[in-house]
Amino acid sequence: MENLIALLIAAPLLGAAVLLCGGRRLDAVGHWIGTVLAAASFVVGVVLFADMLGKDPENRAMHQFLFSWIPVGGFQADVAFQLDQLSMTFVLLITGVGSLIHVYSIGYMEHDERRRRFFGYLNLFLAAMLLLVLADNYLLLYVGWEGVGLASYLLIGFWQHKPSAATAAKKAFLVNRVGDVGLSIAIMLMFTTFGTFAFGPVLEATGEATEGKLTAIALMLLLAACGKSAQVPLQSWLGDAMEGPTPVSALIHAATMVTAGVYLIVRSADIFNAAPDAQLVTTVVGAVTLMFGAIVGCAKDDIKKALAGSTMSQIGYMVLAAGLGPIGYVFAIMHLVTHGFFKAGLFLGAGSVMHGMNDEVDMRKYGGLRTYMPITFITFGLGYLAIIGFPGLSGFFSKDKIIEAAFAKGGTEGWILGGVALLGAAITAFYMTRVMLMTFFGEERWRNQPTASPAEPDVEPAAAHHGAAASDHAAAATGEPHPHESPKVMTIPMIVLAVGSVFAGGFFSIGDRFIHWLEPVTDHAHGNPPISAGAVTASTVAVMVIGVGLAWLQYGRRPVPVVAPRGSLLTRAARRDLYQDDFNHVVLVRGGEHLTRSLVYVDHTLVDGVVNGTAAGMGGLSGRLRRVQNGYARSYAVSMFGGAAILIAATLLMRAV
Amino acid sequence: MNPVNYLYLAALLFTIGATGVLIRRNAIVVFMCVELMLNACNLALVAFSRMHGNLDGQIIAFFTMVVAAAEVVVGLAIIVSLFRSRHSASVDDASLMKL
Amino acid sequence: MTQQLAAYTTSTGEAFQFWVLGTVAVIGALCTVFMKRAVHSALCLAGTMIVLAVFYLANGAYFLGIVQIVVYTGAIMMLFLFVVMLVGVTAADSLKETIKGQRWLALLCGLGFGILLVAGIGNAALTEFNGLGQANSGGNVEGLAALIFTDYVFAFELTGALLITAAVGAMVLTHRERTERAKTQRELAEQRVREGKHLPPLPAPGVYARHNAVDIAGLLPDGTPSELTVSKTLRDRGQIRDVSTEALNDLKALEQRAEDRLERTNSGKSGEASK
Amino acid sequence: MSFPLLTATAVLPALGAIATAAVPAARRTAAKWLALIVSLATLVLAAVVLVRFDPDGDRYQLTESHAWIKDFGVRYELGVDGIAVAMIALTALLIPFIILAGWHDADPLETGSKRWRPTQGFFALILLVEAMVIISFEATDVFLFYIFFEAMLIPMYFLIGGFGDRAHEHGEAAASTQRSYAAVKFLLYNLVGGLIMLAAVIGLYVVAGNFSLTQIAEARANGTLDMATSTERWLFLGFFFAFAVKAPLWPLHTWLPNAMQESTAPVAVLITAVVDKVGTFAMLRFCLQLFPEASTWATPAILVLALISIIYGALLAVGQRDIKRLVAYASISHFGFIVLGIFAMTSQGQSGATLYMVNHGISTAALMLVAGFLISRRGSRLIADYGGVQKVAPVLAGTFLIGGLATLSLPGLAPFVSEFLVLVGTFARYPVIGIIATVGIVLAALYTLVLYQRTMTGPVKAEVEGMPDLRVRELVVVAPLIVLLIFLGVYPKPVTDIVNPAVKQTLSDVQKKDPQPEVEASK
Repeated sequence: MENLIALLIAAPLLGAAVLLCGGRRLDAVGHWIGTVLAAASFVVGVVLFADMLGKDPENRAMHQFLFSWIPVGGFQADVAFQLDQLSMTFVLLITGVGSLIHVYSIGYMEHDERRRRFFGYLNLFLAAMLLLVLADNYLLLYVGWEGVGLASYLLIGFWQHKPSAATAAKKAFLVNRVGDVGLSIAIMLMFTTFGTFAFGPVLEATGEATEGKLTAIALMLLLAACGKSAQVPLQSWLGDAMEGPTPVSALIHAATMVTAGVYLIVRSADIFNAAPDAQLVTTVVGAVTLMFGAIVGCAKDDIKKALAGSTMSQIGYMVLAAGLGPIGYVFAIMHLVTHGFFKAGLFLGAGSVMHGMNDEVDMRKYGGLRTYMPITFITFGLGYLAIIGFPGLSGFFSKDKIIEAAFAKGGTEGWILGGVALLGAAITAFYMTRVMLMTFFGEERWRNQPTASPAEPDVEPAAAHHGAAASDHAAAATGEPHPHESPKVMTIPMIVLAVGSVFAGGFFSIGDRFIHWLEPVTDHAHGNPPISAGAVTASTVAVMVIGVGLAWLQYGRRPVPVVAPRGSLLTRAARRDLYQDDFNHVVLVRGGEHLTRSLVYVDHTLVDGVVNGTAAGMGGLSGRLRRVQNGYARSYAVSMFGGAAILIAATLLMRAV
Repeated sequence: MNPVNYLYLAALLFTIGATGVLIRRNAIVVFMCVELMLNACNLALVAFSRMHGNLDGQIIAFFTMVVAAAEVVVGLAIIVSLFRSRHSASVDDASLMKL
Repeated sequence: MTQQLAAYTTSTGEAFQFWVLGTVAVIGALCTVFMKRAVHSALCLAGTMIVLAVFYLANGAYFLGIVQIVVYTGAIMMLFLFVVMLVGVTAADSLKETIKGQRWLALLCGLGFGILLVAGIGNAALTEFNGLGQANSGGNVEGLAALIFTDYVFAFELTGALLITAAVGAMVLTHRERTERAKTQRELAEQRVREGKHLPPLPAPGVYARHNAVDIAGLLPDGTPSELTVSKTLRDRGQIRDVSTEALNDLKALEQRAEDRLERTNSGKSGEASK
Repeated sequence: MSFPLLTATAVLPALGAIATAAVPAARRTAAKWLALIVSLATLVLAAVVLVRFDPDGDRYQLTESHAWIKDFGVRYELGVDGIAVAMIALTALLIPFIILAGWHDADPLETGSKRWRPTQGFFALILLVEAMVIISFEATDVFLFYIFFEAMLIPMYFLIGGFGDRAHEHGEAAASTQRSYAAVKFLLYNLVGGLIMLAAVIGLYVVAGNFSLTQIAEARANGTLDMATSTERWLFLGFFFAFAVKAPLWPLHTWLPNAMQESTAPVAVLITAVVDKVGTFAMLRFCLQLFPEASTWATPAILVLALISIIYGALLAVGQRDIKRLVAYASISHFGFIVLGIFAMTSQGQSGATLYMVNHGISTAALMLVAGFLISRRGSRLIADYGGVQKVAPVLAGTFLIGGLATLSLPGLAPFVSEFLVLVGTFARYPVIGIIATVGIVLAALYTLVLYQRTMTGPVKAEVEGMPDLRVRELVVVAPLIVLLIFLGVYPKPVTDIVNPAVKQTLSDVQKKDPQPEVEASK
C-alpha cells in the first residue's frame, strides 16, 4: 500500500509534463488528460484512505522511502513520504476539490486558446501541493512549498499579456519568497539544533532543545506560514492574486494552497507546544488577520476581492486556532476542510456569475441575478449560509468550535481572542450578506450599464474567449450583459461543493469523528471555556444575526448606488487594504528603487570609478610625459646632455662624500 | 703657466660645442659643433699625453681623428640624402619620431 | 726644448702663445655656434682647428699637429664646405628657437656641464707633469708607430675596416639607384595632360634685360613675381630674389621721366582720372 | 606507463583548435562541425575520466608527473580529485552547447564574402579556452597552474574584443569601441591579479623550494615545512587576490558586467560559467591546501566580502536595464554564494560550493543562451525594448522562465540544492551571516521575475511582433541543459558522491570539523 503514495504525486506530475511539453497537438485533449490524471490521483487517495480506515488508529501512518536526495556529511535529505491522518485529510481535500475544479475549468476556460497549458499548470500545482503535504521532512516540504508558489505564480499570471496580472503574479511570488526565507531559516535552525530536519526525529527531539531555539524555529515557521497563508504582515499579495482565472482563485487561493501555512503549524505542533511565546504570537497574527480580512472584505466592490478578504479572515481563524495549541489544532484543520468546500463553492459561484456577466467583477453592476442563474444562486447561497455559520451548516460547527477554543485559552488572552473571533463572526455575516444582496438581490443595475468594456485594456480577456455563444460577443460589443446560467460542466462541481458545504461540518462533528480521526497525530485536549459552550454557541448565532441584519439595513432596504460613494474613513481605508499596500509601496518599492538606483550609481562612479580613475590618472600622466617626447632630436639631446651632467655631478658628489 | 690650462680650454671648447649642438638647427652646423667637441677632446688627450709622459693619449687622439673622419663621411652623406628627400637641412624637420 | 717640456711650468713664450691663441680658439668656437650662415661657421671652425693644431705642436704632438692641419682642416672641413655649397651657401639660418624652452635648457645644461668639468679638473690632483721628453726621444712619429703597430694594432685594423665601411656607406647613402624605368618624354607629357597643369613649358626667369639671372622670378602682368619661373632647386632653398618692387619702382621712374619729357602735368592726369 | 588520460583531455581540444584554425577560409561550415566534433570527443574523454575516477580512492588520481624545468623544480604534474573531476565534466559538457549556440555568431556580415572574417578563429579560440581551463583544473603543480591560469586571458581577450552582438543601437563603430574597452578591462583586471599571484608563486618557491602542490601540502601537514605566520598570510593574500578577481568578488567585480555585456552570449557563458570557475576552484584547491592557517585567519573578512557580493550583486541586478548586465550581476551574487560556501569551512558549505559551481554553470548557460537567442532576434540588449514575447514565442519564453527559475534557485531545480547546502553550511558555523545571506534569495526572485515580467509578459510590443520561436538548433542547445537542471535538482547524488570525499580531505587540510548539532553536543 505504501508504494501507492508516490503515485499520488506522480499522476498529476506526469500530466503537467505531458501537457507542458506536448505542444499544440495535445490542444484538443489536453484538458481531459489533466482532469483524468487529477481524478486518478483522487482515486488513489480514496484507496489509501480506505486502507487507512482499516487500520488501528495509532498505526495508520504510512511511509515510503524513494531515494537519498542530498547526502552531504551530517546533512541527509531524503525523498521520502509520510502519509498519516493529517496528510490524508489534505490529500483528499486537494485531490477532491482539485478534480472538481479541473472539471469546472473545462467549461470556464473553454474558449481560451491556452487551455492545455492552464491544465498543465493546474496539474503541476496538484503535484506540488501533494508533495507539500506528503513530504516526510521539512526540506522536501520546502520543495512542495515553493512548487505551489511557482504554480500559483504561473496561474495568477496566466493572462500574462495583462500587465496587472503579471505584476500580481510577481508580487505573490516575492511576498511568498519572504515567507520562504523563514522556512529555510527554520530548516537551518533545525539542522544545527537537531542534526536533522525529518518530521519524526525533529518532533521527537523537541524536549531536548532549549526553549529559545524552539521559539526561534517556531517563529520562523510562522513567518513562512504568514507568507503562504496571506497572514498579516505578508497578506498583501492575496487580493492582487485575484487577477488569475477564477478556478485558480477557488483552488489555490481559497481551498488549498493558502491553507498550507496552517498545515505547517499543525504539522510542527510539538515545536509550537514547546514554545508558548511563539504560540501567543501565532494567535495574535491569526486574530489580527481575521479582523483585517473581514474589514477589507466589507469594503471591496470587486466580488473576488471581497471573497479574498473573506479567505484571509477565515484563515486567520485557522491560524488563531492553531496557535491555541492542542485545544485548537483539530478545529483549525476542520475549519480548513469545511472552508475548502464552501469557499471553493463561493469562488466557483463568483466565476459563474462573472461568466454570465461578461467578466464584470464589480458587484455594484450586478443585482437581481437570482432569477437568471438559479443554480448558481442556490449553490452560492448554501456556501454563504455555511460561511456565516448558519446553524447546522459546515461553517457553523467549525467556526463555533474555534471561538469556543479561543475563549478556552483562558485568562485575559482568552477573553480578548474570543471576543475578536466573535466580532469577526459578526463582520463575516455582514460582508457575506452584502455580497449576497448586491449580487443576487435588489434591482438589476446591469441594465443599460456597459460592463467592463472590451476596449478597456485590463479587462479579463476571457470575455472574448468564453462568452459561450455568439450572442454574448454581440452583447459584449453593445455593452449590456445578458446574464445566463453556466453550462453543466461548471454547475455540477458547484453543486457537489455546495453539498459538501452543507453537510461536511455536521458529518465531522457528530460523535467527534474528526477529533478522533486526527487525535493520534495532533493531540487533542478538550478546552474548558470560562463560559459554557452553549453560551458561546448562542452568542455566535446572535452576532451572526446582527451582522446579517445590519447588512440588510445597509444594502437590502436601500438601493445600492452604481458608483461607489466616498464612504467613511474606515471604508476608504479598507478599500485600499488598510493602506498596507501603500506602505509597502512607499517603504519597500520606492525605497528599494532608490537603493538600487543609487547602488548602480555607486557601482559605476565609485567602485568602477576607482579603477577607471586609476586608469585615467595613468593615461593623463603618460600624456604629460609623452609631451616631453616631442620627436625633436635636439630636445632628446638636451636630456642626454642634462643626464650626463647629472651623472657627473653625482659622481663628483659621491667622491666628495 | 700650468699646462692644466689646456684642459680648461678643452672643457670650455667642449661645452661650447655641446651647446651648439643643442641650439643650432642646421644639420651641418650641428655637425661642425660635434667636430668641435671631438677636437676639444683631442686637445685634452694631447695634454694628458704630456702629463703622463707617454704617447698613449696621442694614439687615442689619433684614433679619434680617424673615427671622426669616418663619421663625417657618413654623417655628411646622411645630410645630403636627407636634404634630397626633404629639401631642408634642418634637424627639426626630421622629426618622424614625433607621435 | 725637450727639457722645457718636462718642466712643471711652461715657458713664458708658450704662456703668451696659449693666452693669445686660446682666446682666438674660443672666439672661433663661439662664432661657429652663433654665425647665421653655415659657411661662416665652417670658416670659424677651421680657424679654431688651426689654433688647436698649433697647440698640439706645442704639446709635443708633432704628428697630430700636422695631421690636424692636413686631414682635418684640409680635408674634412673642405668636405663640409662642399656639402654647404650643395645645400646652399647663401641660405641663412634663422636663429630663432622653435622648441619651447630648448635654448634655455641648452644654455643651462651647457653652463652646468662646463662648471662641473672645470670643477672636476680643478679637483683632480694634476700637479705632476712628466713631459714627453722621454717618449719623444726616438722621434714622435716613430714612437706613435711603434705603439700603433704593437699595442694598438687590433684597434688600428678595426679603424681601417671602419674607414672602408664608412666610405662604402657614404656611397650607398648618396647613390640613388633607379628602381623604376625613367619616364619617357611622351609619358611625362601625358602625365601633365592628365594632371591638367603646366601644359606649356615653364616660363623663363628674369625680368627685362636688367635682371636676367636664374634666381630672379619673372613678373606676372600685374607685377607680382611668379615662383614657377625659378628652378625647383633654388625654390626649395629659398634662394629667390624678388625684384617685383624694384621693377615697379623702375616703371614708375620711367613713367615719371616720360611725363617730364612730354611736359604733362599731374593735374591733367588727375583730371583724366576723374573722368 | 598508462595512457595519459588527463593530458589527452586537455590536448585534444588544443589540437582541435589548431585544426579548426587551419580550415581554409571558404569552408566555414566545416570548421564549425570540426569544432563541434572535437568538443564532443573531449566530452567523451571527460566522461572516461569521470568513470575511471574512484571517489573513494586516493586523493589525486590518474596522476601524471614529468620533470619540466629542472632548475626551478617545475614539474608537469597532473592529477584530479573529486572537485576537479566535477569541474572538468562541467567544462567539457558546456563547450559543445556554447559552440552550437554560437553557430552563427561569427559568420561574415555580408553573405557570400570570402574574406576571412574570423569564423574559424572564433571556434578555435573557444576550444583553446577549453583546453586551458581543463589543464588548469588538472594541474597539481602551482607553476603549471599559474601558466594556464594566465594564458587563458589571451584567447578570452580576443573572444571578448573580437566578437560582439551583431546588432547594436549605436552602430558598429561604437560597439567596437565598447567591446575593446570591455576586453581591455577584462585583461587588465586579470593581469593585475595574475601579477600579484606571480609574486606569491615566486614567494612560495622561495619558501618551499618546489612548486608541487602535493609535496607542499604534505610538508605543511606533517610540519616539515614551517612558514612564518606573516609570510603565509602574504602568500595567501597574493593567491587569493588573483582568484578573487577571476571569481569575481566584490569590489573586484566591475570587469564582469562589461565583459559579459559586450561579448556574444556564448562567450559570456564561457566567461561566467567556465573561466570564472577556475577562480573559485583554485580558492578551494590552492588557498586552503597551501595556506590552511592563513585561510582560517582571513575567513571573517572573506565571508563579509562574499556577503556583500551576494547582496550587492543582487541589488545591482535589480537596477539594470540591460539583460546581459543583469545576468552578470546575478552571477556576481552567485559567486558570492560560492565563496561563502568555500570559506564557511563546513562539509555542507564546500560540497554546496562545488555543486554550486556546476549548477551555476548550467543554469547561467541556460538563461544566458536563451537571452542570447532573444537578443539576436530583436537586436537589442535593453529590457525596455521587449514586452509580450511570451505571446509570440512561447517556447522561448518558457525556457527563459526555467532558466530564470534556476537562477532564483527554485526547489526542484539544481541550483536550489547547492544554494541550500551553502546556506546550511554557513549557518551551521556563522548563523548571522547565514541569515543575512538568505536576503539574497528574495532579491534573486526579484530581479529574475522583474526581468521575466518586463521582457516576456504584458502587451506585445510592435518590434516583437512576428518574432520567431526557438529553432531546432536552439532547442537542441537549451533542452539538454534544462533536462540536466531538473535531473540534478531531483537527484544530485551522483555529483555529491564524487565531491564529498574530496571536500572531506580539504576540510581535514584546514583542520576543521563540522559543528555538532546542539542536541547531540549537549548529550
